[in-house]
Amino acid sequence: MSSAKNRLTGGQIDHSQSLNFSFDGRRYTGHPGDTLASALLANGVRLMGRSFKYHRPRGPFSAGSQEPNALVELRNGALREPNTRATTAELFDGLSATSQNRIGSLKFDVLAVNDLMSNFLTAGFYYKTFMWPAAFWEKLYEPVIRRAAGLGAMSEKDDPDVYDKGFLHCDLLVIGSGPSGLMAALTAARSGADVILADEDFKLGGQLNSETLTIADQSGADWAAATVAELATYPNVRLMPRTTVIGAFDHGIYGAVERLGDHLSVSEADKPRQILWRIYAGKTVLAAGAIERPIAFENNDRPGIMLASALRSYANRFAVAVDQRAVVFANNDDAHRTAQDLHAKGVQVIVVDVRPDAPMSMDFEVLRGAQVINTTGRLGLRFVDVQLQDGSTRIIECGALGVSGGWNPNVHLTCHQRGRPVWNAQQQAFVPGDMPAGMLVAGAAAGAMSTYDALATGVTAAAQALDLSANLPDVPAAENAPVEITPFWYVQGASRAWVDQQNDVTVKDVKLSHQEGFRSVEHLKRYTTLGMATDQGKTSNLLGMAIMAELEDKPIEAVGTTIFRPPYTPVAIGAFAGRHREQEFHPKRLTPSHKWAEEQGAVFVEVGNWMRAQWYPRSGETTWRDSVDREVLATRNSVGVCDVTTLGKIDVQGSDAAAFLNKVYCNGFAKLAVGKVRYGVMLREDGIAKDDGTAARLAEDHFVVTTTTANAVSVYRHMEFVHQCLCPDMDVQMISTTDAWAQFSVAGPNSRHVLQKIVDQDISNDAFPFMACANITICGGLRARLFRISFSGELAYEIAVPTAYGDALIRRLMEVGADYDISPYGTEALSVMRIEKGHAAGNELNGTTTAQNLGLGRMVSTKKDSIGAVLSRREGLNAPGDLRQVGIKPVNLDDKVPAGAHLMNAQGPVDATHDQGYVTSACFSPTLGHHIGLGFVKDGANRLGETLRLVSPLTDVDITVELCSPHFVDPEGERLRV
Amino acid sequence: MSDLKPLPSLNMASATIGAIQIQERTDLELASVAARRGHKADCVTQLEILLGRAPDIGQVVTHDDQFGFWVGRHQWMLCCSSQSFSDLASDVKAEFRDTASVTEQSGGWVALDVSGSTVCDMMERLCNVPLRKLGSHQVQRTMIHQMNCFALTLAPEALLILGPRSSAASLYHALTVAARSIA
Amino acid sequence: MKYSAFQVIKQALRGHKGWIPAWRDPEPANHYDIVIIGGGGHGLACAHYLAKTFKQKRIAVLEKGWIGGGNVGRNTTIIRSNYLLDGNEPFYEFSLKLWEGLEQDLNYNAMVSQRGILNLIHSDGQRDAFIRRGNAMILNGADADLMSTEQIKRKYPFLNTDNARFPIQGGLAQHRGGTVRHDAVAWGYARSADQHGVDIIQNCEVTGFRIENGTCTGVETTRGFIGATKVGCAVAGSSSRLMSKAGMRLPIESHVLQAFVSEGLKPVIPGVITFGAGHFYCSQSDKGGLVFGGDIDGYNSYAQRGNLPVVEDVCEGAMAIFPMLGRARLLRMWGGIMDMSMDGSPIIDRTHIKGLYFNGGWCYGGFKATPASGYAFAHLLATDTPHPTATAYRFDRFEKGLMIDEKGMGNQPNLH
Amino acid sequence: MIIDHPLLGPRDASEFVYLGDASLIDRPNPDTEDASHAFYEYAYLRDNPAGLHRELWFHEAGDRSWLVVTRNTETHEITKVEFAKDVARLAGRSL
Repeated sequence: MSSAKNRLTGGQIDHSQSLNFSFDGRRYTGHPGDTLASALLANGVRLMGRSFKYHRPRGPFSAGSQEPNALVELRNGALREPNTRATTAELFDGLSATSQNRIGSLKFDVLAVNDLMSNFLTAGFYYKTFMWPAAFWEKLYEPVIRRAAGLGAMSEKDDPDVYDKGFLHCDLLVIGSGPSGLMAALTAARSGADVILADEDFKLGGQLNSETLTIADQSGADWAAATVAELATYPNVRLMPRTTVIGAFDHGIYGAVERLGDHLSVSEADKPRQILWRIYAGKTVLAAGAIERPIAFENNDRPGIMLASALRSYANRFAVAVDQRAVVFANNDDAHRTAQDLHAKGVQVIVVDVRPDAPMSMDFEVLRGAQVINTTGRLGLRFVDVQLQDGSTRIIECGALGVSGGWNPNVHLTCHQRGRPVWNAQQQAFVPGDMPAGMLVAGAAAGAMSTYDALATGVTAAAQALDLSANLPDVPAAENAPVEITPFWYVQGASRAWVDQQNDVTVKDVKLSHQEGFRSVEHLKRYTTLGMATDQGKTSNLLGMAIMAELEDKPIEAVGTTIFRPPYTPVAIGAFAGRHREQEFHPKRLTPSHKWAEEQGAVFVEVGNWMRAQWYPRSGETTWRDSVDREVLATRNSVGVCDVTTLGKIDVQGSDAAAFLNKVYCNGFAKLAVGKVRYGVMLREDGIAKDDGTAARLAEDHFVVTTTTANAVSVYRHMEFVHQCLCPDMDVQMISTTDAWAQFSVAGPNSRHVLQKIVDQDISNDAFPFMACANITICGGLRARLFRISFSGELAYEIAVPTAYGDALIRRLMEVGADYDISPYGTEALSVMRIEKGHAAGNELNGTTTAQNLGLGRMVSTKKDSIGAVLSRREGLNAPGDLRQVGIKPVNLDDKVPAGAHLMNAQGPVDATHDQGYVTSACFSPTLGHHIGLGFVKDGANRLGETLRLVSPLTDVDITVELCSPHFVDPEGERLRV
Repeated sequence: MSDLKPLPSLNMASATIGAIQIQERTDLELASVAARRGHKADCVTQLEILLGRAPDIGQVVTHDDQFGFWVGRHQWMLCCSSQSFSDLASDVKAEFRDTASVTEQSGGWVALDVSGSTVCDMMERLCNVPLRKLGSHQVQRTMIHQMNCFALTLAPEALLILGPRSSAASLYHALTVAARSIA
Repeated sequence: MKYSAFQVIKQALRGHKGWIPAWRDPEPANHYDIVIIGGGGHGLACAHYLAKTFKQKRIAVLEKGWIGGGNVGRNTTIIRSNYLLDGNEPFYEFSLKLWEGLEQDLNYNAMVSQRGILNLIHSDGQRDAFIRRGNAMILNGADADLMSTEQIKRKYPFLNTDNARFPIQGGLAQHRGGTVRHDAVAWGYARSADQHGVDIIQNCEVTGFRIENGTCTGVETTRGFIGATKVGCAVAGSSSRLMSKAGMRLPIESHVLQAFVSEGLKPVIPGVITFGAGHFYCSQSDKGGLVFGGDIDGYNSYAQRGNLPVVEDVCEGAMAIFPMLGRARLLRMWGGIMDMSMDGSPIIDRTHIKGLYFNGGWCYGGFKATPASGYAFAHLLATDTPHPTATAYRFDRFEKGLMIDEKGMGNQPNLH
Repeated sequence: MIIDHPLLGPRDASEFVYLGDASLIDRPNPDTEDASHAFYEYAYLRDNPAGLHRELWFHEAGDRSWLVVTRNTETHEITKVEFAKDVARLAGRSL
C-alpha cells in the first residue's frame, strides 16, 4: 500500500489509510499517525528548513517538541502558522506546509552566503561594529539584519480561528503518559481520586510508543494502550492527549493548552482550535520523561543527523527508516538499543562509540573508542568521517547519523518557580532540585531511567502525593538496566560544531564567549544566544555549559545552570486571549434606554465598558456639532433628558451611615437633613481629590451615594476599606446598586412641568426645593426616587426607577414632554453643559488635583477628621500661586480653545519653564456662541480678566485667551433654584 | 397600579444549543439583607422564619416560591418569584425592621436558567467554579468573561446565573458561545 | 581595544585569538573614593560617567551576582521621553539625548534603534490628556506627533480599526523613541567604565553598611569590608532590602513585572506600539521576536516570576488590536522586580546618612532612564548637587506634598 | 495564586484586588501634634520585606471582604488569611 521509499512496516501508524499533503508545493502521501516530519522522511525528504543566522540546510533533529531545526510554515493564507515544528505537527489530509527563513528556494537559499561569511559573524560581532555613522543603523544596517533574521513570516491577516479558556480542578495532575505517568494515573485512579492525565502528544504512551521493549510480556506500546483503555473506564479520570502543560504557577495552578483543531483539515464552526486550561491541582506528578542530548562535532548539523532516539522513534513508532544506511555516534549503552532496533528493521547500521570498552554486538559493527570528526553532504548527510581508536580515519557512506550524548531528565516544569536542578554525577545529568510546592517527579524526569524504575516511581509518586498505602497497583515486569555512560560532550578540535542548532551557536562561539569574559551561564546565554531559540535550548543548554565548564576547568555544577521558563513549548497568543479579542475584548454594559436610543439612531460612545448615547442625530444635521448644539439649546431653553444610569450608586445604610460618610467625604454630612442631597468630594488619603458626587439622605439611616461613572467600582472598594479596616465597629452596610436603578436627568426650565405629569406627588418648588430628594411614585404607583440636583446648571432633576422600567420611563418622558419639545441629549451635550457651568469632571479630577486646585478648598472641613484631610494640608499642596480652576475664552471669538493646550504669559518666552497652566476641557458653547474651556492656571483665581497666550504646538495652535470665571452660565446659580 | 411595563433585559431570550438550554427568567425579585451591628442572630431568626433555615456559607435555601442565598459575612440575598414586580425590599424591610439593612436588587440582575446534561462541560469553559464537586443548593460568586456573577446550583444539571443586568447581552452571548463550543 | 568593523575583520583573519575580556575581573581594594552598589544598568552607567565625564578616580561597582543580571537584562528594551510633568520630562529627554550618542561614547553597538513609539488613543478624554502631554514634550524640547488613525494604519496595516471594542482615534507618537539591545547597554557601560579604571567586582554581595557617627564609611560584603568615602546604591527592586541595612524605610514597594517574547518572525511590527484601552505594548527585536508586556502582577514580590492572569490580560490586549497575532507563539515569559515608588517617579538623592546616596524607585521605567540616571547619580556623587534635570527626585517630596505623579494614582505603587 | 478565604476556602487570587501593606490599617490619630509626620510615614513608607508580608486583599468577585493575607514575597507561599475587620478590631480600631 505504502509507496514512500523509506516507509517500513508496522509502527503506530495506520497503513490502511493515506493522507495527501504538500511541502513547498510538492505533493506527498502519508498515514494517520504520522507527523509532518515522519511523513516527509518516509518520502525521502530530509531537508526541511534553514538555520537562523547562517541559513544552513537543516532537517529534523528530533521526533518531538524539543525540535530546533525542522520548522515550517503550516497551512496557507490567514491560517498560516510560522515556526511550526514538523516533528509534532500531526499529519492530516490536505496539509500544506512551506519552508521558511530563506530567500529563493529551500535548496538554493541566497542567504546561505552568510555561512561563507561565518568567520566574521561570530558571537557578539554586531556589538563591535555598525557604529559609524550613527544614522546608518536605522537606515541601513538594521533593516538588512532584520530581514535576514526572524524565522517564519506571519500572514498579517486576522487569525480566523477561535480559542477558549477553561478551568479544571483535580486531586492529581499527571504530566506525561509514558510508563511512569500511566502508573501514577492508574494508582490515583484506583484510589478514587480525581485525576487528569495530560500529554503533549496525540498518542498517549510517551516513549513506550517508540520502543521495542516489553512490559509484562506485552510490547510497551500495547501495554500503554491497554493501560490507557483501563484509565478511560474510570469516571474520575480525564485523559487529555494533545494537551501540553505549559507552566507551573503558584499554589498548584498549571497552565495547559489543549489542541482540538490543529490535526483537522478544516476546523469545526464555533469550535475552538485550542483551549487554554487553568488546572487547579491538589498535587502533581511530573512524568515528562527525558530528552536525549547530542554530542558536538564538526558539521554536526546536516539533514540526516539527528538524535539517536529520533532515529529509533521514526523506525519503531512511525515506521520510517531515515536511510537504509545509518551510523550511531554515542557515549552510552542506550544508543546501542537504537542500533539494535534499526538493525531489526533491516537498516545497515554501524555504531561509533567513544568508549574503548563499549559493548559489542553480534548484529552490527561497533567502532570502539572512535569519534565522528566530520560529515559531508551539501543538502543532506552523505558521508561520515570517523577517527578510529588507532587514529586512522574511516569514511562511512550513510544518510542517517544518530547521535547520543546521554539523556537529560526533562526538568523544565520543575524550574518554573525558579527551582534549580542539581547535578547527578552518576547519571551525568541535572535532576530536579527545588520544586514547586505539591509537585512530585517520577520516571526519567526524576532520573529513573530504566523502564522498571519509571513504572515503579510512577506508583510511589502518586501514592506519596495522595497519601496512599494500600491497594497500589503491582509494578509489571520490565527492563531495569542501569545507566552506562561516559561523559563526552564534544569532539576536540571541532570548531564549526553546532551546540545550539537553531541559533547557530557553535563550539567556537562558546570559546569566544569565554575568551571575552562572558563566562557565567547567563552571560554565555545572552552573549551567544545559546538556548534562546524556540526550543529554549532543550537539547543544547547543557552542552554549552559543559564546554564552558571545560574551558573554566570547573565541574559542570560549578558553572551553574540556566533555568527554564514557561511556557514548556511556545503557545499561540490567541490561546492566551481566548474569546477576549477585537469586539469582545471586554463585555459591554448597556444603559436601560439603550434599545430606545438605538431606535432613535443615537451615536454611541464607549465609556469604560458602558456604551452611552453620545448624541442623537436628526435628519438634516450634517455634523455632530449640529446635533450637540441643538441638544444643548433645547435643554437650556425648554427641557432635555439624559440617561445617567452609569453613575455609580452605592446604597449606604446603618445607624452610623452619616458618621461614616462624614469620614469618607472631606465635607460634612453628619447634619444633612433627611430628604436632602449634598454634593461631596472624596479625597484619597494623600489629600488629592479622588471622586465627587452626591449623597442623598432618604432616611435617618439610609443614604444613596453617587460616584462618577469611571470610579464607581473603586469608590465602593475604598468605602469598604474605610469601614472594614479603619472603622470596623461602625454600624454601616453598603451595597452597589448601580445596575438596579435606571436614572435619568431631566433638565431645563420646563423639566418640572414634564415631570409633574408623571410624578404622583407635588414637586412644586416649595414642596420639592433645590437639593431635595424623596422616595416617590410615578405613573400611578411605580416606586421611584427623585433628586433635585443639576449638572447642567438648569432647573433639573434626576429620577430613578427599578431598571426594568427604564425603557418604559424614557418612552413616557418623551411622550409627556412632547408638548415642551423635550429632547434627549447624549454625553456630548452633557459635557458641554457641565463645562458651561464650570463643573469638574474626569478631565479635572485627574488624580493630581486637590480640592483647592478645583476651587473647592473650603469644602475640606477642618472641624472633623476625614480621609485625606491631614495630608491635604502639606505645604506643597498649598503653595501660594498654585493651580486654580478657571474659565478660558478666546479673545478672538472665532478661535477654538483646544483641550490639552498650555497657557503662557501674553508676553514672554513659550517653553516649559514659563508654563502657566493647561486646558483640561473645552467645547463650543452654543449658549454663548463661541468656544470655551476650563483649565488650571497658576494663581488662577486672582488672574480673572487677564489675557494669556494659549499654545498647542502639537496641533499648531497659538491664540490669545482671557481668563474668566469657570461658571460661564448662570454664575449666581439662580436657574437651578427656581 | 402604574401602567409602566417592565422590559426584560434580554426580552425573555432563550436558546437550545446541543444539550444545553438557556432561558432568561423574568419573574425574580431580589432584595439584599445585611445584618445591622449586633443583630446577626436576629437576622438568622428572621431568615429561618422566611426560608425555614438561614443559608449558611455558600448555601442556597429554597422555600416555596422563595429562595435565599449567602452573599457574605452577615449578608444574604432573598429572592422570590413574582409576576407583579411588587416591592420585595419594602416587604422584607418590614420583617427585619432595624435588625438589617435591606436594599432593593430586583433591577440589578439578569437571571438565566442554564440546564442540560453537559452543563458542567459548558461552565468549565466560562468560570472557575468547580461545578462537578459543588453539589446542589450551593452558590458561588464568580467572574464570567470579566462579569461579576452568582452561580447557583438549584437542581442537578441546572444552574441559575445572576449577572449584572447592564451586561445581560454580553453574558448571554458568552453563555451561548460556550454552549456552541461544547455542542 | 577599540571595536570597529576593521577590528572584526582583523581578528577574524587571525582566528579570533586576539579578543580580550570586555572587562577585567579585579580583586576588591581596601578602600575606594566611590563605591556603587549594583552592577545593573544604572550602577554601571553611573560608574562610566563618574570616571569618564566627572573624572573621578578609585571607583568600584559591587555586584552580588553577574553584571546586567537584573532589570537591565529583563526589560522590554524601550526608550522614550514622552512624559508629562516638568519634574520628569527634562530628565527623560536628557536620557534620550544620551541614548542618541551612546554607541559612539561607549564604542559599543547597543543597537539604539529610533523606530518610534506610538501610544494609541481611544477616547476624547485620552486625546485631551495626550495633547497636553505632547505639548509638554515639545515645550521641553522633545519631539511629539499627533497621528491620525489613517497615518497609523499606513504604518500598521493589520491594526484592528474596524472591529474594535475601543476604536482607535489616533495616537501620540514620539519618533525619536525606540528600542535598544538591553544586555549590550550593561556590557557597553561596563567595558567603558573598566577601560576608565573602574573596578567591576562581581559575586560580591553587600551585607551591611559601616556607619560611624552618622557617616557611612564603607560596606561589609561577602568578600570582606570595603571602605568608601561615598557609597551610592542603585539596586532597583532590591532597594528596600539594601537600605534596611542602613536602617531606612523607603517610599517603595517591590513588584513583579512580567515580559514576554514570541518566536522569531520576519519583520512585521515596525516600531513600539502601546494599546491605550488595555495593558499591552509591543515591539519587534532585531532577531525577530515580538517583545511585549503589560501591567505588573500587582502584589509585592521578589520572586522574579509572575502568574497566568497577567499573561492572559496582556494577550487579550494583543488580540484586541492585532488579531493577526493569534497564530504567533509566545516563546518565553519572565519577571523582573520593579522598585515601584509612591508617586511613580524615581529618587536620586542623598540620604540622611552622610556619604550614603540613593538611586531607585524607577517603577517600570528604569531602562529608558539608564543613561540619565547614571549621569545624574554621578553628578550627585561627584559634586554633591543634583543634576539640573533631576532636582525634583528628592526623598522629602512626599512629606512636603511635591509628588511627581504622572498617572495620578496617588500613594499606591501598584497603580503606577 | 490561591488565597484560602477564611470562610469560602481556596479562591483564585484573580478574584481579589490588592491594596498593599496591612499597616494601612494602622491609620494614625489625626489629632496629635505630629499627625502630619505620622500620616506621611503611614501613607508613604513601607517595610517592603523580602519574606513574610502582611497585606490587604479585597474579595471583589466574592464576599466583598477585606482580608489580611500573610504571604512570603520570595516564594509567594501564603501562611495565614484573616478578615481585616477582625485584625483591625484586634488592633484597637473601632468607630
